[in-house]
Amino acid sequence: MTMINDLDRFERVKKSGSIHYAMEAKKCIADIKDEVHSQLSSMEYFYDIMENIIHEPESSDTEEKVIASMCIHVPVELIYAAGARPVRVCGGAYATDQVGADFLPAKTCPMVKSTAGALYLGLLPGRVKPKLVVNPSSCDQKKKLGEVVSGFDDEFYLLELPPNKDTEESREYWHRVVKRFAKKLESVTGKRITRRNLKKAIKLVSTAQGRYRHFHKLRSQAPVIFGKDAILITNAFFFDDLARWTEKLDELNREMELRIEKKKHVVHENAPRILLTGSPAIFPNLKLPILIEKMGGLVACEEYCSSSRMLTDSIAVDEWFLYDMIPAIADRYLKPSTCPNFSPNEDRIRKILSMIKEFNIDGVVYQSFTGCQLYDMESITVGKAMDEINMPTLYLESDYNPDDSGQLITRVEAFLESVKNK
Amino acid sequence: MVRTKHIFTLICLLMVSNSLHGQPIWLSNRIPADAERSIKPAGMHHLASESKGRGKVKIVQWLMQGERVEDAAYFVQDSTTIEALVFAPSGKKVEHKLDSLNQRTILSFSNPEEGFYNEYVVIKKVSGDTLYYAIAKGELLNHSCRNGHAHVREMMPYKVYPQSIPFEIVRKRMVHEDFHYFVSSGEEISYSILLNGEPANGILTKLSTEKGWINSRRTDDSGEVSFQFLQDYFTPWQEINNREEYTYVLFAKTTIPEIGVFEGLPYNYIKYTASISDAYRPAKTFYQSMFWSIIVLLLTTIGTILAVYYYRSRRNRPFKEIIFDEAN
Amino acid sequence: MKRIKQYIDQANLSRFRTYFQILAFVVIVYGGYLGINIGDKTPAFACPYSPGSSGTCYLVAVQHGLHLEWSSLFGFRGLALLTGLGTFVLFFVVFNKAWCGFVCPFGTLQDWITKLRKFFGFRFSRYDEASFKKLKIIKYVFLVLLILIPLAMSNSFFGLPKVSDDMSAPFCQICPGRTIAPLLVGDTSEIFVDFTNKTTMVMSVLGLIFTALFFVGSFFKKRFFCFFCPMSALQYMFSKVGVLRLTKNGDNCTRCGNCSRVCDMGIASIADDIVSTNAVVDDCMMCFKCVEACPEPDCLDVKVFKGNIFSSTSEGFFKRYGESELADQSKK
Amino acid sequence: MKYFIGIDIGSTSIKVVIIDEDKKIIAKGTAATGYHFNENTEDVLKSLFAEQGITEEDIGYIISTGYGRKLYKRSDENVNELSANVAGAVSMGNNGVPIRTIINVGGQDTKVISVSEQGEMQNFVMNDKCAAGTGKFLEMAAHNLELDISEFEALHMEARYEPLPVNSTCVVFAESEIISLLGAGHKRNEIVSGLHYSIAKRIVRLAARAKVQDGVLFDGGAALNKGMVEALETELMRKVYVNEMPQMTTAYGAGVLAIKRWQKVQDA
Repeated sequence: MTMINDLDRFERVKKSGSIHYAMEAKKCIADIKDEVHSQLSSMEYFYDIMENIIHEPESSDTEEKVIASMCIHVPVELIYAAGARPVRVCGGAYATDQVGADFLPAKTCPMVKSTAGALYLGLLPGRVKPKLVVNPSSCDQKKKLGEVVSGFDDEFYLLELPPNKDTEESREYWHRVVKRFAKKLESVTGKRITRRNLKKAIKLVSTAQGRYRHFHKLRSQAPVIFGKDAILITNAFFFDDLARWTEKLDELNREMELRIEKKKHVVHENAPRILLTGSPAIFPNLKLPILIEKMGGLVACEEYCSSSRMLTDSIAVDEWFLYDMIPAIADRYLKPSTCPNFSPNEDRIRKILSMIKEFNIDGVVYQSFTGCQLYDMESITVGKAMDEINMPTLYLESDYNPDDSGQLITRVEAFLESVKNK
Repeated sequence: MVRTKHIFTLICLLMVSNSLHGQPIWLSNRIPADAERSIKPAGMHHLASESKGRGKVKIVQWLMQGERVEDAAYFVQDSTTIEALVFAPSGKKVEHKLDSLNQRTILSFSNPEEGFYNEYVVIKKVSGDTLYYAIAKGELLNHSCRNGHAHVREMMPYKVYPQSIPFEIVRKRMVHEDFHYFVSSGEEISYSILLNGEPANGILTKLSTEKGWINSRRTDDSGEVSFQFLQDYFTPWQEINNREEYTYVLFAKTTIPEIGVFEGLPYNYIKYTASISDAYRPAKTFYQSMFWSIIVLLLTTIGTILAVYYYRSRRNRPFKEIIFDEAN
Repeated sequence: MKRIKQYIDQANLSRFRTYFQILAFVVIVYGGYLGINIGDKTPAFACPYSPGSSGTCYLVAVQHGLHLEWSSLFGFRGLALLTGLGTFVLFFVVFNKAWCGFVCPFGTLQDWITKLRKFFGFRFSRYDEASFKKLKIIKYVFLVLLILIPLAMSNSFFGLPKVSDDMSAPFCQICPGRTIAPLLVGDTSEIFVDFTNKTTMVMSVLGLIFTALFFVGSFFKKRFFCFFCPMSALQYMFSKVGVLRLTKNGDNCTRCGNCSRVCDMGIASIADDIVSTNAVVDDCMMCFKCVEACPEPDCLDVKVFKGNIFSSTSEGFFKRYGESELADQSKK
Repeated sequence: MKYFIGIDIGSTSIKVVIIDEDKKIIAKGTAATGYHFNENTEDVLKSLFAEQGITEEDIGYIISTGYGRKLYKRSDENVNELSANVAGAVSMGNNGVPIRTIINVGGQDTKVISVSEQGEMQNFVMNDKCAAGTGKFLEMAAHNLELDISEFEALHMEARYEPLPVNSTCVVFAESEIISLLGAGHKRNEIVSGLHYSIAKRIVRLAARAKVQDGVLFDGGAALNKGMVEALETELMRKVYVNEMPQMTTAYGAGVLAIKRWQKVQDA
């Protein structure tokens, strides 16, 4: 059943939606490359794949199976092992946000609306047609989204995340969920997960993580890249071919190493180093990091599930057999995760504190989308933790519409000033 | 049963009276029941010793007489002269004492060194035209693991003193023997008889054990004789104590024509009677069975494998529910 | 210096440990034939029942040493016991519990049995948390019995009759070491059921059961016997003052659980405990697989006095667990 | 004699302050923001110039602040209203008590700023995207009660001890609630004091997120209304100061900053 009454309205909305989406993407890349720009040559690759994010790639082999995932808790290793390609379809565009708003309650989180709109219009990165949309039950609105949009032609699969990740029961429960998911993947893709291809998949993802961790270390050594570029890179990880992404990141690492030696920094020393955390910045909604860096701050690092949270914890497998690899994969997505849907979530606070120490952060900007209760609630505990180390924290609430930068500018400018004279 | 025992002792007394000097003498490590409390078996080889405070431990050995070990009589001190000789493992003579402890002749000396102490008691008596030359010998091993086991290999071989003891029995060492070795029944023990340091063939030897088992054999032409320690008794299962030690003695006697004078009396022949006493234990392996151990091993292995298989197959069964006790 | 440290941090410690274990196995089990003698206070299972052994496991000295009346125990004879303990502690303190992880021949044997299982592709078992806590106590029960029985053999406790001498070296009689060590040098003399009397019968059957359990157990659970070994309980009393230390820096830990997954002993506290710095618990055998598997830089460190000789690094981690063939091409 | 102009282009009204070199207020004026706020600002400036007889050359430096600060062409520099507010409040001073917290209830937003001893902005909290607890709320209430905001003060004093609980989560719903209260026969003064207390509660809850320390200054348009001040004091349980022209503080701050920038330009 289509939500919107007649079919041609759907076609019209789809066409205008994709145009708006493409324009938004172009505008975001243009904003990133405006006068405050890191001029890293190896970033060009990331700029153009992100710019035509929803264009049909020329060499798309048709029979390739794609599994759409809506959160970091989807084990991508299993998807690669089952011979499919994972694409993360969290929405970041205002265009699809408006489409999603048609059939979702007003107070829904903009990312959920945007994802729903993208799924409805089929505007997924690379215009892929997913065989299965895997939806972990992390935030509540995303969990219920599965039912609301189940009317579309994509098949939805719920991955039940335990609410508490410390107890052994929840770990065992999650292991069973992941094993059932592996079986589901095998039936969807028709290819059996064997020891060899799972090991190859783990190593593939782990190599990418290795490169990113090196990138993360370089960023902590010297301000040689802007935060907005770093977030762009991890957003590219959503849908790009992993081997190519790893190679390109490797080139970027080498270029950054050169810059560190030549001390070619993108900002002067006393630019305030900001930690971004809270609701994730998903391309093309990078307005906050862009704004902060236009105002003279530097996003030194970000604790987002669209960036470091996705790529930092890697798998160590003791015995390369399925009976040890699958629990290892399951553990990797549960135990170290700092997603606020788990309670208690001291890990996130410890992660933020260790990032503050590693990147010697001057100020923390905590962004939560309007309607996102998880990050709103967590802002209390994080706020308390920040007070203890009297770290200036700016709490912002914004959503995807690009024209609320008036309030943002005031708040960010005042915050940067208060950080400077601390 | 009781009556025959009496007759038996009568005969024994008769024998004792006329050929006192014919009875062989030997040194015993068994502590008589009425010995004072301070004499106790000490050390790894349970040598009867009297401890007078720290460090001053003195070995005490009793001189016995008679061929039947189980009811041999204690040697009663009489006019005949008795000499004793004790050599330390290093070959040095050790100061010793021969005296009597409530009418029994005892030989005592202290044994600080590690290794075999050779103790000899010699009785010489001329009667008729023969010199009766009785030699009782004992090799007492003194060892404590605390002194380590580095020196064991070179202290192992036996030592002989032909210049002072003309006729001697020596227990040949087993190949893998070390200081932890106990003669145990079922083993083939071989001895060699030395006359003036040379192995003597054709000597009649007699082995007599505490359990009454007596066997005699002649030495072969290389002067060696070996006995299979027969498990000559089978104690009922409840009484088995594989730590119990029983004494056994090996006697040898020979007569050689030699003319000489001893204590003013001339003699034409010398009749040597030599003895060596030691302890043996029931063999450890008597009551050990590898057959049963294989059964136990197999049972446990198969049992555990089945248990693991069953435990692992429960994974296929659905999730184990939490059970609540209905008793109110 | 820095490059050496970097090389060590990224080295494949498990391979080094396997070779070291082989070397230690030969030295301890066959050292006796080569004239090596490492004394009778060894903190590892150098089992004296096997003629080839180059030393004696300290538990033997403990059980024989304690076979004393109270008078001499607290007299001069007891002094020998203390000096023995002193030598053991001095030996032990140097490598701390790495004696179990690197040197003990029976630990090595169990690791080889694990490799055999991996060859056949059988799944390993792990204790869940509840049974882990319960079974953990068994090694302390063994240690207490191992100390009390010899004492009870030479003194009567509360007027009870003395324990019979057949129970001498009680733990040795039931220890799988007694039966396996001579087997390793081809001497099957220790494999028997001793019918001499009830005590020896029970003890020898128990010994055989433990031997069978040792083999079957370590086939299904990694380092099965080390979890019940009284030597590790005895060592743990002195592990706090060990020279070799394994420290954890809780701030860098993201609780990803890698360390407790690769831990052969199945210790969970290494991953969940982010407060205490000394990461060595009583079951730990300091094989340092956890340090290899930790992706966080400087989170787990192996320290000697103050300097750390081997610490977890992300480069090392990715070299061991991460790199795939793909990475080698891009490295050209 | 050089003059310095601070212009605060707020969401509802424009405030202009002219001060001389030693920060003495020469002239001040307000006007509605409206759509042509550029022209409105020019008119106010012209009227003040004419009144004081100031010519173009006498003007040293102009700083604009507030929402429209970037859009006003003639200003030499623009500063965000938080730092302007702090500068104004600190230099105005309030009879010797050091200011450690500023609560500014403007037209469209409510700001709570905590100030360090050295008089610099330490931390601040702003209400999120909702007009509840701002000047707009009072404006709308006045419209419904057919009253003028200036009368609120007297009405509040009449019923200062029995405020009606008015829920102020949302400006629009509050309107229907006021009408229903009027229908139920409640008197206007109870409703007005109820409004004041509900806004005060909201502001105190917001302020709790930034450390509130003694030395609280209440400024912005709503501070003119004494009833509002009293309500805030009782809810906050702290002494609340109001300087003589609370609405002009931010504009005055902009002027003070203009002097500082001008001096820096002169020295360079």
